[in-house]
Order: sequence, then structure tokens, then C-alpha cells
Amino acid sequence: MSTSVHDEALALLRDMVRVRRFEERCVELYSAAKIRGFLHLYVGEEAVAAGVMRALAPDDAVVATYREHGHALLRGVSARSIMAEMYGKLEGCSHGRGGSMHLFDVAHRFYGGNAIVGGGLPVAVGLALAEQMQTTGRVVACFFGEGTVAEGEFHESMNLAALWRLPVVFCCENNLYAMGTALARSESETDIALKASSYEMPAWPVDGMDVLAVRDAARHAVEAVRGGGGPHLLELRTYRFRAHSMYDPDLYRDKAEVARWKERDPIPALIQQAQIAQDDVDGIESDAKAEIDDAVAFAEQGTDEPVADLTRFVTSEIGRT
Amino acid sequence: MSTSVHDEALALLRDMVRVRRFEERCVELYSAAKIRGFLHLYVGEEAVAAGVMRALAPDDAVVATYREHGHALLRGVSARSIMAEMYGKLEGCSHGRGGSMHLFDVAHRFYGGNAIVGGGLPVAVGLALAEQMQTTGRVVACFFGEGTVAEGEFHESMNLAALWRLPVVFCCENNLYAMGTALARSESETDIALKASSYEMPAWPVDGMDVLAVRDAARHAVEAVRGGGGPHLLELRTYRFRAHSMYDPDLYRDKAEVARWKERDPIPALIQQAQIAQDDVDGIESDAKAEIDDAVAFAEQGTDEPVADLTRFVTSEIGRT
Amino acid sequence: MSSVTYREACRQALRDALQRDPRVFLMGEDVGRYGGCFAVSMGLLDEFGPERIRDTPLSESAFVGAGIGAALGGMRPIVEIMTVNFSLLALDQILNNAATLLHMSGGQCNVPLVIRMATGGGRQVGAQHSHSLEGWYAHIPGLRILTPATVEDARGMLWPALEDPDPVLIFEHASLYGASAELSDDAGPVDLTRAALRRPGSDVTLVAYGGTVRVALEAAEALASQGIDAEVIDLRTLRPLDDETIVHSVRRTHRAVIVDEAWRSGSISAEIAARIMELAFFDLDEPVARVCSAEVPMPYARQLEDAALPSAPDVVAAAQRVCHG
Amino acid sequence: MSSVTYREACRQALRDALQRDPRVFLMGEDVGRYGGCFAVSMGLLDEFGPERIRDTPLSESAFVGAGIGAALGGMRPIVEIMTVNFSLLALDQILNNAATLLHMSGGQCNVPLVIRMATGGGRQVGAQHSHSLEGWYAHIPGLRILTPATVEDARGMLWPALEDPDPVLIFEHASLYGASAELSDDAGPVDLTRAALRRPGSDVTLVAYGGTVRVALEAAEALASQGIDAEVIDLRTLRPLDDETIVHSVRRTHRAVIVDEAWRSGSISAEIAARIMELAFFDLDEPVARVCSAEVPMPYARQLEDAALPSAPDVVAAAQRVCHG
Ligand SMILES: Cc1ncc(C[n+]2csc(CCOP(=O)(O)OP(=O)(O)O)c2C)c(N)n1
Ligand SMILES: Cc1ncc(C[n+]2csc(CCOP(=O)(O)OP(=O)(O)O)c2C)c(N)n1
Ligand SMILES: [Mg+2]
Ligand SMILES: [Mg+2]
Repeated sequence: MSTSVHDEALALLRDMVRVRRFEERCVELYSAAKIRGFLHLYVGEEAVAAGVMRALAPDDAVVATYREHGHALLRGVSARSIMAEMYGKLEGCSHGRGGSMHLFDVAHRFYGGNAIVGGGLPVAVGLALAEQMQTTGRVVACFFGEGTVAEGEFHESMNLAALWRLPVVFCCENNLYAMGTALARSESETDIALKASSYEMPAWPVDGMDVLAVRDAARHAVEAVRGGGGPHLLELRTYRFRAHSMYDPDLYRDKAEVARWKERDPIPALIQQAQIAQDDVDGIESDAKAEIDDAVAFAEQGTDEPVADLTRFVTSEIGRT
Repeated sequence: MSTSVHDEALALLRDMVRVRRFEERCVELYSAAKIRGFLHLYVGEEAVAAGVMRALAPDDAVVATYREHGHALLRGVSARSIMAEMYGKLEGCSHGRGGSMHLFDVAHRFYGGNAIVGGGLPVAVGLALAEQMQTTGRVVACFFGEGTVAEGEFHESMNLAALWRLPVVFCCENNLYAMGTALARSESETDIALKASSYEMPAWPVDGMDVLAVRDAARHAVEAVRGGGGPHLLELRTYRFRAHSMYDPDLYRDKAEVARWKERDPIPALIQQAQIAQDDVDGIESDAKAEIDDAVAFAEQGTDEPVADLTRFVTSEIGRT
Repeated sequence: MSSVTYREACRQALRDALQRDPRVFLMGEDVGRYGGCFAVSMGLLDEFGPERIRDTPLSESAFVGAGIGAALGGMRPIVEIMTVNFSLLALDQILNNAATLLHMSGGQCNVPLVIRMATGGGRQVGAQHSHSLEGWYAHIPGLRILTPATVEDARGMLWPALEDPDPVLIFEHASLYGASAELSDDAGPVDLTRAALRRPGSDVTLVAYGGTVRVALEAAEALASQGIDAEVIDLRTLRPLDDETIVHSVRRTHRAVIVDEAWRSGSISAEIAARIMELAFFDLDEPVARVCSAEVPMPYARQLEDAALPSAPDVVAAAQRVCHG
Repeated sequence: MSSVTYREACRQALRDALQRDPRVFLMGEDVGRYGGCFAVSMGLLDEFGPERIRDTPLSESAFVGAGIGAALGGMRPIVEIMTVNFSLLALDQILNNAATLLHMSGGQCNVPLVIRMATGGGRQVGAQHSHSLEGWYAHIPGLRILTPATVEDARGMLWPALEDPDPVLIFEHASLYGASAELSDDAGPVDLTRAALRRPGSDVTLVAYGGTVRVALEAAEALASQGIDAEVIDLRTLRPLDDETIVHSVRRTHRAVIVDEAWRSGSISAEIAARIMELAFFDLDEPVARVCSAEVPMPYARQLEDAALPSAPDVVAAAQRVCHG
């Protein structure tokens, strides 16, 4: 393995570990009632965001769902501002107004944090339309789950993007479940990549537990899209190791199934595949811990927005931009 | 040609002529301000409804669109009650409340007359669900245009029907235009039958200007559906000879294109193909004229519903059925 | 009598309906295997099987429309939309089909469909998951809108809703599921037509529904200690509104405060205020007051959400204003 | 000055915006080749090309959402939803995204989007094509709701709507497109913040908007001949409402009638009535009256549709009642 390849593997490992540890800390903080509301974790799926984000340029745009801590973090939104957001503090990336499901950071072109299933897809299509009309050469990455494929907005958005050859990469995170509903109980045809043919859109399935495979597929797709090849769909096959949200008793999955998937945990898989030394792993782990400790400390010292400001952000405070 | 085959051709011709002449009379009546509101004509597309209706049993259900005079008529709803409806009379099949776009006749299991593009599809799926749960062996035929395929409800309905293997035949009337929008400007993939593969649903294209081909395809599909084969999609390739509605100046189509399609008029085509004698044609024509004259006379003598009854039919007058 | 939660009462009502009428079935997202997003239908899949407890794909428009079709086809569907926040995706089916088919067909196509959904804020789930739109839905002719505020109504409203030949929407306030109350073991259907007097009083009428009934009751207690005797009306049904009960009360108290969790402008509180004025103007000593949610998408931060929602102190203050001018 | 139709005024406004700002584009169903369902955008495709006059597939949710995204991405989209009747299919995008993104993002994601749609009844197009929902939309925080009732406003409201950093919905009453009026050749942007006094008067305030303004004006003429001097206010903007102009008038006339084409219950007429009561209760001699549409899906039959809609005689009768008790 060349140095640069090894360095990239290290970087991807760092990405995944940061997300994993961040999510685990969130669980603790939720139990301690520091974080409230809904909390959807990305544990097990880290390779997807890690691989895709590496394929994007800094000024490409990202649209994600309520399960988006990892996407925000790997997009460059600081752990501090994400954690402060989950604490509901003024220093949060959404000013404490959004919470876990609504992380936003326009400076990093991170457009949320959408919690209506399917609701982000048309927005991503529109962002891509803006890029196209302004000939920026930028690309939009849009994340959503396999359960979303049943929504009408998936269909409408795929068609519109393909019809107008818009620069979007649709990243379907197929973790096999939408809350408690298994894919086979929500789709008559469970091959998601195949559905892209209805729109004449290139698409293929990717092993979403293999971060290198995800990165390669995403690079391929992003390049094609940026080159004017029209939208692409990636079906990233993955699994969530934890329940849908903190409210979910997780009664609908076979423990053995979960255990089987955990054997394919993308973090040890990468360590093994890229032969990453334990020292390197330890360094990454301690960096991650330090980063998250710092984020928590930052959030703990965050400011509660005064109640007098309640009705801010309903309409813009500035004039036309 | 055997007698029974010839008889069937005659019957199909009669169906198509009845619709054609009915529609033509509607144009006159619209000009005379007897019919108001929107008026969408089926001229040119008669082979589709004629062929499909022949394949249905009397207790199968039908869901159609705002372009549904022909469907209602061939389903067995009387010309009288349809015409009276367009006159807004109490004797109309919808009590004068619906008008041209909202013909209903539950006795003939004709469930409208839906004027929101795509709005009828979920309802048809639900009717089919009711048939399945009550194991009636009945089938639901659902008509809609190719423009409808872009709507989210098309996608959701196809998936739900296929997932639950419901007894629906989706009849897509591909007349190449949705108002002024040509198929190629609304779908990235213009092969509509192909889209059914996203749902693992059998589908095929049919020459919608050939009433015998439509009938055969519909019989095949209806039999398969009734036999438990799950929903089917027929893409019926046809053309409307007239404008979208009476408001449409029809500026978006090439006159030559319209002329080319008129050469494929399903009525003369059938006369020729089935070698129907001029006498028979004349008889059918005069019967149709008589039927429509009678319908107009009936409508002319219809009753205006008293204004005092305005708020009827907002909630049911009877108790639970 | 036994102590029953609102959630259990909803479940009992479902079980009862499923047992009584073979045409009844439940469908929606995660109602089966998962047991319902709020655990309302937990256990029903085992009891009634997948034909009658149907998990649907994420396709709000299609499965609500399928409920309409199934109702037309002779079934008695109960469609669960997980929460009101997602119901907008099915609004075309609700307004243009469910509420309209009877009329468009000249009386032929009644739609005996029940749609249940969770509603309301207060759980820090943010701007897309905290809507209170039941009063907004009450604008639509052809619908009946129910807002059970008590365990008894959670238990008793479903059956009469299913007996209604026309579409009924039931809004269950998500923060009520855990509330419990004594319920008679043979509790059953309740009358839907009348608002309920939850607390008699003579000085001011507090009008509430769904999630705000307990806010109004709490305020009434606080007011009592200040010598103001508040009457609390639980509307129960938002469409059609029971004008008579409201006006009857206001004629006696001469003052009214409406407590509504919806955004103020265009909320049903406005309709109620307008009707009180239309029907009892000369009985009023003071203008009708409204305590509603702030006109802001729901913020995540606790202190902001608390401030956005109508609270008992807000109601107390409003009642004091109308009582003392 | 020249005589211009409402339709032409809408078109001039579009052309002007497209010329002034390269970020502006129009998209919707049949806005291009067909020239717009109501011929509003006729000719614009030739003038501005298919990049800026975009025909969309029948996908209301996707193209409205795409408008939101394009607005976030630096464009100034004008999305046409053919009629309000189809807007329900896009309501989730409008409410949960367009109106909410700014707030959820803590002020980062303003959505400078304009959505135009035709609204209203009166053309015998039946229950699914005759909705009047602009007042209903006015319930949603984060939206600005415009209802141009005059040729001048049809011409002048679009540009300031595009200048608004937040989403604006413009409702054009379909029955107005053919109406014409004199318009100055250099007519341009109008102020959006104030309601307009369309007719001064001293005995009763008639409050109207969009399609009902001419009904109110017609009623005012009839009332004048009966010795009742009616003032007519055209709200122009339904959110935010210009309380001041309304209250200022009612303080003088002591009587008000609201004329609203929406179904009565939960219409914006209720909000206006409630506000008048809240802000000017002791100035009122009589309860505020409302003349609205009957609460029925729109019937096709002419005489029934006529009866369902608010008419000048209805307004006259209501005004007489509030003036003579
Ligand atoms: C329109 C809508 N319907 C239902 C929900 C409730 N809900 C939230 S997440 C979820 C499951 C989504 O599954 P999927 O798209 O596979 O994403 P995953 O959670 O697996 O990442 C559901 C049903 C919602 N938020 N929006
Ligand atoms: C949801 C919705 N959007 C737009 C319209 C306006 N409209 C009526 S018919 C029509 C074209 C539909 O085309 P298609 O489905 O191909 O059917 P066709 O009219 O060709 O039979 C449109 C856009 C509508 N009625 N409903
Ligand atoms: Mg999933
Ligand atoms: Mg068509």
C-alpha cells in the first residue's frame, strides 16, 4: 500500500471513529437528559457518509435527513456547534432552534437536517438547478433512507433531476429498515438501484460497510455528475446497529441479524483491510475523544437564548440578499 | 371471420361511434352554452375505453378522470343521465353537482370522474383492497393519462398495489400530451410500460388505436389480475384529436402530427379491419344519433335543483350503511 | 373501574372495533410489527393478523387514498397517519376526495373512513414535528374533526366515528398518551355531538380542546384561588362546533378566553371568537380573549418551546384581564 | 395610461422581473409552450427561452420543492402552481420547508421564493377546481400572502414579492384575469404592507380581498342608493394582516361586514372578526358580520354555485342588518 493510500485510509478511519464516538456520547447525554427530543443515530452506517463526503468538493452542497450528525460532522461542521445545537444552545449550528434533526451550516453548504421523509429530495433538486443555471460546476449530494423510496417525492425528484440533467448524486442509505418496516414489506421490488432505470438514471448498489468501496463509487458518480452526465443514484447497502431512535424498543429485528451485521462493522473492517497499526488507531481514538470532550464542554457552557427572542427567524431580519 | 367475431367487432364499433358522436354533440352544446365549466373530449381515444370495458365484468369497478364521458357511457351509465349531468340537472348521474368532470354511478360501479391528476389512483388501489379483503374476485380498472405518471401518487399507488398484489388494472392512456406538455418534456424515460418493472408489475404497451388489440390486451390483463396475478399496467398508445379542453387553443402541436394520427382513427380502422358493411355502419350511426338526441331532449327537460337544497350532500343524509 | 392510560384507551377502542365489525381494519406506517409509533397498536398484529393490522410503506397519499377507496368498497378502514406533521402529504386525498366525493357524486359516494393521527407540540421535537393543525382541518366541509382530551373520549370516540357514514379525523395529542384516569370496565361509545363542561364556573368561560384542556383546567384551579370562578369547556369536536354549549356558557359568564395550541392567526380560536360575537355580542362584558401558540415554527430549545406554547399562567393572565378589565 | 387586463398586468410584471434580474425564472406546468393555463405567460417562452420559462412535469411537490432549493442556491424562482386546487400536493414543501427553513436553521436559510397560483370559484368547474384557500394559507408563519384584486396590484406586487427575502404566495383570482383597468405606462412596484381604502364611507366598513373586492364595491353602490355610506377596504395582504387600517376604519364606522369567498368556518374572515373584537370592541355598535361561501364543496350547477358564493345582495343584506339592527 502506498503512503498516500494509507494516509487516506487513516483519514477515513478518523472520520468514522469521530462519528461513532460522537454518536455514543450522544446516547449518554440523552440518558442524562442533556439532549432531548428525537435522536437518530448513525452507528453502523458511518462508512456511507465518510466515503461520500470524501468525494465532494468544499463548495458542493449537501442535503441530509434527521439522521445527520455524521454527515454534518464529516462535512466540516464543528463538533462544538453540533453538540451545542443538541443542547439547544445559542452557539449551536442552528442557533438552538433546530436540534438533532435540523443541523444546518450554510458556510459548509450543509442544508439540513430534514425530518419529513422525502422532504429533502426536491430541495436538493432545486439546489442542483441553481448550480446548473449558474454554471458553477458544483454538485449536490442528497442523502435519504431506503424507506423514502416509497414516497411520491422520491419519484418526482428523480424524474425532474434526470429530465433536466441536474447535478445531484442521490445517496440512498439502504439500512433495510424504515423504523420497524423491513424493505421487503415496503417495496414490491426491493432492488433500489434498478428503480433508477425508470428515469434513465445511472445507478448501482455499493457495499455500504466498505468505506473504500463507498468512496470509490462516490468519486465515480460525482465525477460523472460534475462532467455533465446528469444525476446518479447510489444504493449504499448498510445497517444501523442501534434502534431507529431513542424511543424505539427495536422489537422487529432478529438479534441474530443484528449480530451478523455487526460482524461487518466498517471500522474494524477498514483497520484490517488497510492494515492500520494499533498506535494509529489509538491516536485517532484519543483525538476523537478529545474533540468530543471539548464539544461537550463547549455545549455545557452554551447560552440559553432569551425567551424574549422567541419570534426571531420567522421572517428575515435582513433585506434582500 | 366467424359470426361471433364479427358481432363483437360490430359491438365495439357501436361503442366507439356512440362515444364519438356523444363528444361531438357536447362540443355543439358547449358552444350553445348548455354545457359549462371544463369540457375534456375523448375524440380519437375511443378504442381505449371501448376495448377495456369489454374486458370487464359488470361488477368490476372503474375509476376514471375528467376525460371520462366515454368511459361512463361504455360502462353502462345512460347517455341521458350523463347529458343531464352536463346540463347540471337533478336527473344527472351526479345530481347535477358534478358536471362533466365528475360523473359517478355507483350502480354501475363507476367511481368518477376525478379531476385532480393522479387523485384517482390511490382510490382505485383502495377499492381493489376492499375487493381483495372481501374475496369478491372482482377487479378494478383505473384510467389515467401519461402525464399522470410524473405524479408521486402514480409511484405510491403502483408500489402499494404491487406490494399487496391487489386486483387493479392500471390503464395508462398515453396520448402523448398532458395539456401542452409533450411526454418527452415531462419524463426522462418515455417508455411508460418499462416503469412498471420498478414495482415488479407486469406491463406492456398496446396500440390504443386498434380496438381489437386493446380488447385482447385488456382481457389478458384482467384475467391475470382476477386469477390472483397481482396488478397489471397497460400502456395504451393513443392520441387526442381535439384540444385538451374547450379552453385550449392547441398551439403546441404540429398540425401535421395531428393529421398523421387522424389517419389512424380507430373507427374507420375497425370498419376496414373487420370489413363492416356500410349498412351496419349506417345503422350504428343512426342508433347513436337517436340515443344522443334522446339524451339531449331528456337533459333539456331536466330539473334545476332548488337553491334551498344547496348544502345537501356535504354529509350523508342516511345513517351508517 | 380501573386506571387506564390514554394510550391503552386508544388501544382498547381499536381492539373493540376490530372485534365488533369484521369490516374494520387498521393501516398505517409501523402500526403492526413496530406496534405503532406511540405504542398504541402494540399487540394488535398478534391478535388480529396482518390482513387487519396493515403496515404500509411510507406513502401517505397512497394509503390515505387507499383508505378512501376501501371505504367506498365496503370496508371500514381506520387509517393511522403517524403524526399530523406528515398528513400534509395526504391532504389532497383528504380534501379533494374524502371530504368531497359524497358531494361530487350527488350523494352516492359516502366515505366511511376514520383517520387517526397524533398531534401537538411540547416534546422538543422541533419545527417539522410539532404542528397543531386539527383546528385548521376543521375548515373543510364534509369532515368531522374529533379531539379526545380525556381517557374516556380516547376510549369512546372511535366507535361512533366508525359508525359515521362520512370521513372522521381523530387527533390524539401526543403528550396525552401517558396520562391516566379511572375508566369504567364497560366504558364504550360516547356522544360526539356536544362539547363537555369539564368544570362549572360563573365568572369566565375557558374554551379548550385536545391538549389545552388540561392547561385550562390548571388555570381554572389557579384562578379559583384568586377568587375567579372559571368554567371550562372541552370542545371535543371541532367540526361541527357545538355553538350552543359555548354560547350558553358565555351568556352566563359574560366573558370568554379561548385556549388553542395552534398558531394564533387563522386558528379555530378565531372562529370561536367570531361565533361568540355573532351569537352573544350583547352578553359580552369584554372582548373574547385568545391564548394561542406563538406564531413561530416550534423551536427545539426547551425554554423557547415552553414560551411558544399556551401555558396555564398565560390563561390565568388572560382571564384576569377579561375579568378585571 | 392605457387599458390593461389583469392577465396582461400579470404578464408585464413577469416580463419586467425577468428583465430586471437574471436570477429570476418562471417554472410550472404549461407555463411555456402552452402559454400558461390562463394565458398569463403567453409569449414569454419566445422572449426568454426555455431556461428561464420552464415547463415542468406534473409533479407539484417536486417543482415547488425545487423552487425552494433554487432559492436557497441563489436564484429567484417564480413557481406557478396552475391553480390553488393542486397546491395541496405541494403543501408539505410549502409549510415544512419554505415557511420553516429560516427558523430551523436559526436564521441561515431564508427562502426568497415566489409562488403564484390562480384561485377561486365562479366558473362552474366543480368541487375540485373552485377552492378559495388563500385565507387558509395565511395561518402559516413565515409566509407572506398576497391577493391582488386590481390591475395595478397584479402589475405591482410581483417585484416587491421577489425582493422579499422570504417566501411569498400570490393568489390571482381566476375570474379577474379578463378584467381591465387603466394603468399608467410606467406602473411599477406597489407597497405591500398596507390594506387599501377602495371606497371611503362612514356608516359601515366592508372588508374584502381578491375576488370579493368587486363584490363589496358593487354592494357599496347599492347601499349608497339606500342611504348607507359604506367604506370598502381591500386587504391586499392576508399575512401579515394590516390591523391598523381595518381598526382605524371600524373606529369611525362602528360596524363591519367581512366578505370572504372561503368556506365560512375557519376562514380568514373569522380572524379579522376576532381581531376587530380584540382591538375595537368598545367601538362596535353591532357584532361584526361575515358574508362567506356556503360550507359546501362547489356544486357544478350554475344556480347552486351562484348561491354558494358571496354576492353583492348578500353583502347588502348583511350591511343593512348591522346598520339597522
Ligand atoms: C413523511 C414522513 N412520514 C413518516 C415519518 C416518520 N419517520 C421518521 S424516520 C422514518 C423511517 C424512515 O426510513 P428510511 O427512509 O429508511 O431512513 P432511516 O431512518 O432508515 O435512515 C419514519 C417512518 C416522517 N418523518 N415523515
Ligand atoms: C394535480 C393536478 N395538476 C394539474 C392539473 C391540471 N390539468 C388537468 S388535466 C392535465 C393534463 C393531464 O395529462 P394526462 O395525465 O396525460 O391526461 P390527458 O389529459 O392527456 O388525458 C393538467 C395538467 C390537475 N387537474 N391536477
Ligand atoms: Mg432505512
Ligand atoms: Mg395525456
